Amino acid sequence: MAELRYVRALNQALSDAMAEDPSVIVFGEDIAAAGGPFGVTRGLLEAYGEDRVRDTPISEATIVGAAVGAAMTGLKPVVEIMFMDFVAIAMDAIVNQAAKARFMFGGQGSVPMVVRLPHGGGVSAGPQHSQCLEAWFAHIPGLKVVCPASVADAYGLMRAAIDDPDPVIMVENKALYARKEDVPDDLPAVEIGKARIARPGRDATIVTYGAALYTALEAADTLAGEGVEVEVIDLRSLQPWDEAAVLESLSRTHRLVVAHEAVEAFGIGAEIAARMADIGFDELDGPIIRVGAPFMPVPFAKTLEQGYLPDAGRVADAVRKTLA
Amino acid sequence: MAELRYVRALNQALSDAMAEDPSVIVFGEDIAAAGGPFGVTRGLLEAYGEDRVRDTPISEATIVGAAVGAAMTGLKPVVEIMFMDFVAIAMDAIVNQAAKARFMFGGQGSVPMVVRLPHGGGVSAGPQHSQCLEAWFAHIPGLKVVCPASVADAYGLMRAAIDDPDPVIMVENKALYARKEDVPDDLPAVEIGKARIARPGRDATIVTYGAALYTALEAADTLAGEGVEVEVIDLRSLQPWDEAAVLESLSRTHRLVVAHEAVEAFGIGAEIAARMADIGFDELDGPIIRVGAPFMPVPFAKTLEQGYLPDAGRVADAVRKTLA
Amino acid sequence: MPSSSAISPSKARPGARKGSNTPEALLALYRQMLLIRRTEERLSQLFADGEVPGFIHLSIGQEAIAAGLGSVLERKDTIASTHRGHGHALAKGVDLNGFFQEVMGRETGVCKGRGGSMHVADMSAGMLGANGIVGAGMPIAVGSALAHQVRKTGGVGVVFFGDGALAEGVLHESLNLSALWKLPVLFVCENNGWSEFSPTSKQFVAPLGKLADAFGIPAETIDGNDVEIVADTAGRLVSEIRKGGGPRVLECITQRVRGHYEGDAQKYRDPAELKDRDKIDPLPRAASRLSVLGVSDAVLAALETEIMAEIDAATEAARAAPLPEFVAAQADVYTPAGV
Amino acid sequence: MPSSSAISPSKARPGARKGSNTPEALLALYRQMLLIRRTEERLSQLFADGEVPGFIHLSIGQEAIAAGLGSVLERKDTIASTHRGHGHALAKGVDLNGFFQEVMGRETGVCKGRGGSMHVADMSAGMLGANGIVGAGMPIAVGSALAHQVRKTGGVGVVFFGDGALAEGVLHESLNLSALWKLPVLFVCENNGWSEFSPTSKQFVAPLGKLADAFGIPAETIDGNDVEIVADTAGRLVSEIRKGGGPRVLECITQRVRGHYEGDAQKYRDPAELKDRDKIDPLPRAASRLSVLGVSDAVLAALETEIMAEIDAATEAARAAPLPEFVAAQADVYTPAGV
Ligand SMILES: Cc1ncc(C[n+]2csc(CCOP(=O)(O)OP(=O)(O)O)c2C)c(N)n1
Ligand SMILES: Cc1ncc(C[n+]2csc(CCOP(=O)(O)OP(=O)(O)O)c2C)c(N)n1
Ligand SMILES: [Mg+2]
Ligand SMILES: [Mg+2]
Repeated sequence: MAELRYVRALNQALSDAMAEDPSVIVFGEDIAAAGGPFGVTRGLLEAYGEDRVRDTPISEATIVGAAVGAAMTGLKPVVEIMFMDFVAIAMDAIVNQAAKARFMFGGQGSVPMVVRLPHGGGVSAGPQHSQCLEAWFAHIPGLKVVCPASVADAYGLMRAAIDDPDPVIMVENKALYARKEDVPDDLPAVEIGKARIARPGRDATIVTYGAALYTALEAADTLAGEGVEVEVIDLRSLQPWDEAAVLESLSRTHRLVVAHEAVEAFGIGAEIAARMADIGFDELDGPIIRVGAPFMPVPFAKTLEQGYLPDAGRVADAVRKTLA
Repeated sequence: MAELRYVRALNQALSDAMAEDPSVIVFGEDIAAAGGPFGVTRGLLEAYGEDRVRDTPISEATIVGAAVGAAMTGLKPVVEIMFMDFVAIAMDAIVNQAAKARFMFGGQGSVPMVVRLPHGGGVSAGPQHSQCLEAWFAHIPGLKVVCPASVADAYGLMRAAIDDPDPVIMVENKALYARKEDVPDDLPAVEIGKARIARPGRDATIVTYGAALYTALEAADTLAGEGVEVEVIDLRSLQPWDEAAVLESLSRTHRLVVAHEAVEAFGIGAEIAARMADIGFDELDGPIIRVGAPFMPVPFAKTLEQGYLPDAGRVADAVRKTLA
Repeated sequence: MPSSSAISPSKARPGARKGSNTPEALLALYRQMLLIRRTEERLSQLFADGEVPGFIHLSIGQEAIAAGLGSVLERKDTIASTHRGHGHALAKGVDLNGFFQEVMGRETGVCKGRGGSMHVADMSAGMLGANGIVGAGMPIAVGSALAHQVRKTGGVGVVFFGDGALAEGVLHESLNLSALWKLPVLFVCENNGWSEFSPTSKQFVAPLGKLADAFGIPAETIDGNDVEIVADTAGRLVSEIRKGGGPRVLECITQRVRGHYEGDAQKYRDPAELKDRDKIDPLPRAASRLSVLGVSDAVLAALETEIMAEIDAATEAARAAPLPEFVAAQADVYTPAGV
Repeated sequence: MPSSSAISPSKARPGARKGSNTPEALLALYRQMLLIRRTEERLSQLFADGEVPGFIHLSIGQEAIAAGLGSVLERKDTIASTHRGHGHALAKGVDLNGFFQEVMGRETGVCKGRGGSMHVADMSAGMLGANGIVGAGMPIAVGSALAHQVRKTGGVGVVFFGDGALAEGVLHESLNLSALWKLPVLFVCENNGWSEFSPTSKQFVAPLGKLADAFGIPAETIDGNDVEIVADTAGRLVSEIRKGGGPRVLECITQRVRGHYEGDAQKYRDPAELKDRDKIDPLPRAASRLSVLGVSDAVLAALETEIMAEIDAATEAARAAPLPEFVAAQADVYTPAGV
């Protein structure tokens, strides 16, 4: 057992994967010499050399496109797009190339690459440095999308993402980088597609992921004080997501709330809710309520961003509402 | 009354808007001299001259980015991205610039531009020329998204999109271009955000848009033969979408199916279903069932694409299932 | 565009006109071109008859580039191609039967009918795919060159792209990244003067050679209709790259004989543009060189017969091949566990 | 990067060193630079004190470029800026109070606190926005130039971008489109040698002048620390553009004095790099030129006092200004009906 930060867990996972497999390479803007804007890649250059750890020019489309080509031909690239917002420049390589290559070439080969996308707000970074766009990727067949909330999962999902033969979008919430947790010394890989019950409960289910997990847990604490025992499910993987785990919980609690930091409309929560309104319909004893960001760009001013970010109060209200 | 093709209706709308307002300009790849790959812009160059109707290089990021700059400074650009799939290259200009400019500049100005995106399959165009990615845009605050299914709406929504002060994504299903309908000589603009009851019914509601409308109507015909009267709602606008109209229909029929050509998972239908599982929960007498494309890239071979595209049989089955 | 006017196809680099090829080597190049030509002529027919779904872009008139490049590449070398990629695929060694079956949408096609003409790929042959997205092959080839470099395979990455693709920003980024990292990559521009329905001169203003020069990348512009010039120049550039010389650019001036896609009525095009087609067509040019080198007409006629037999057989095999089944195709989206 | 070594900032274009400016004109330029400098120094302090949220990028050391450009642009001209855009905004005429209130996140800010430092914009001043996306301003400026051309405003679009942005593909596309359409647009590269934590020489290999030349766009590389050179050259280029000469490129060699953002410890940087800072700093340089031109120290001292008073007032006004309210902000996403 040792205390570990989320950012260090990611770093350790990268390092362990690079040590085990010489085909793993890492590149992106300022990730080598400077160790990355958030320090996720610190020390890798020194440990694994400039052939495998490379600073790139500011050329997102070509960074990701080159990762696709490299992944098709024997390497396992892990590339960083500094803020998820910038991935808008690199969507072709991810969506039209990486996601489709295996299928459109008839299953001939795989494209084992990881695109790391730091998302999320809370630091007044403004409308172009705070977005949560994971729903875009979850909609694209051929991609996998993961979003670790805990330190252990940061390690475990990074390892799984790198090991995965198919392209994986690794979403990291910037607000979690500094998070510390006690974790076992030997962290395992975490199976992509498996959710985790972060807090068991019987009265309602909150499905969440990423930094919103902690908002949900806070809401669950509040509600416990009111005698409402909420089960909190951390999805961890968004594509594929653990439909069975959510359905199982719902069939015990009969109430569902979905919470995330991303914009609510057409967000990840829409699919969870829609699916449960189909296969879980008979289990539902109340409306499915989603809590996500309102339909506006992420604002800069602190007062605005506070109003913008979903908080525990809103999550608790949603639970109360579906229980009403 | 005259018979008009969908493609001609779009063309007429562009032409009428250009005639009325000298600030409307049109540019894109092969849209001027050649009249566009699908003929939507035919004759505009001759009518309005090369200053206002321009062929561009193959530079999608800059085509859309330039439209943003032009829209900020007095023009109303209508740009075409030849196939919606290619918009992956131009996402920054749409999402980080056009969508956010009004908000992040404190409501100082508007960005009156239209991005035309032909989507949809059915012609063996394969995985990179058939996608329906409208859910990406519906998730982005600051954008509006429309998708006309009827010839009258092709005209009316194009006019509304051009008139709109904010950026509008105009989604056109390629399979509908050749569609003919009898329409009044004087077509009106269609308010963005208003759905249309394409077929009234009392037993179940199918919410749909774009080419899937005709699949839904076919399913409704089949079901009518079984004594089931289905109401079919053509959303027309996807962002904003007509929540009130859907809720109103649901509160009469108590059963809901959502059908579209786009991939089902994390598609437009997820939001409709999720929303109704919240605000329409008390009205629901059966599960909400979605019909969309399966989770795979659009395949090339005819046998595969036939299996891929949602058809009337699947839509009818969904209705039967929620009524069961 | 400027770079195409800088060189007139039929009299380009006259000194280089006499290729360094033996009759056997030239005959092999000719054979490759003829195979591509007859294959695409057959596809044109099959398309018109409704036997090829989707839309197809033919490289008729441009075969010297694919054949020339193919002749100097090794199997481990990797290529990224375009929407007009039939020639590249065949010249890189994609099996003719698998190719026909793919383009005709059969389960036995090289991509099991999932991709079709615009997505022909064969990883085992180093053919990383035709591509429906203009310019998208550039970073993919650059990435494969990175893999060659890191894995020390001695291989080279090659990207084919059209003159229309010059306007895409990934060109700029890919030139820069490959120069910066001295990647073993060859940029091959097939400059046929057209970008769909528009002359590229109305779309892009920078000569590729000058652009490459700005990045410090050696570039050559050659007559892309002379298969010997293509093979010789490509051979030289590829060997420079293989020796660690970093990226190279090769611009091949050629012409698009057919429409942008099959079925394109080409109303935008002056038919006179192609009136001297015979003079610039790479096949008759290579044939007459062969006869200078002493290869008899009978040999060429025999070759023709042989190739037509192959194509007939491939056509028949494709017709007889099974259509793909939807349920099985769904399993190809992700790699199955344990693979 | 090559283009920065091609010219040594302190001795660039010595002939042009004696600007064509009157003492009054140079004093105005100096004033503008001083306003930017003192404003950013204040912001640095406010940021350290937690009064400025988010992250801010200062242009200290680069003021000559903003001031020089600002002096030759008219109000109708349009600029697109970068993450390091405070100077551009002020030099283009954004009100100092509205500016401070924006950066400090107030409802009365020029963008009502919705955007902050990275998104300062003022449509009425032709300032189309700082931008958080490297390179994104290029097509926006190109589009505004298109509007100038179509609407025959006689205006010019200007884009500021850093040397790091040279690697983005939109540069290539924007150069091409503006050359093709002869758009009235000026590309201003502020080459400070750094791209975040990396020297741009390790990221981009092509000299901008050579790139521009490939597109047939006249380009100049100048000492960006000499405000007279900047103003004179920019004035000449802008008037050529205004007369219909098409696009121009202006590369200004300068240096980034502060870290990439405030709070950046700059472990990656050799402090010696800035040891000659005084010699290249545009402010002392302009000041000594002013004294040669006969402007007394007293005048400069008075200017300093005046500017500090403005900045103090703006700071206090911003502190006193109301914070934005969430509910009202939601109404700014879309244009209200009837507007
Ligand atoms: C990103 C993208 N934009 C546009 C298109 C549509 N398109 C297909 S081919 C083509 C022209 C390409 O011209 P060129 O690169 O010269 O190749 P050629 O067809 O002449 O072989 C265009 C615009 C596309 N497939 N991808
Ligand atoms: C598309 C995009 N990629 C990366 C970044 C992160 N980033 C912000 S500034 C910067 C460096 C820019 O360098 P340069 O253009 O030279 O401007 P400078 O900071 O020197 O003024 C980077 C990489 C970004 N904001 N946008
Ligand atoms: Mg071409
Ligand atoms: Mg810089």
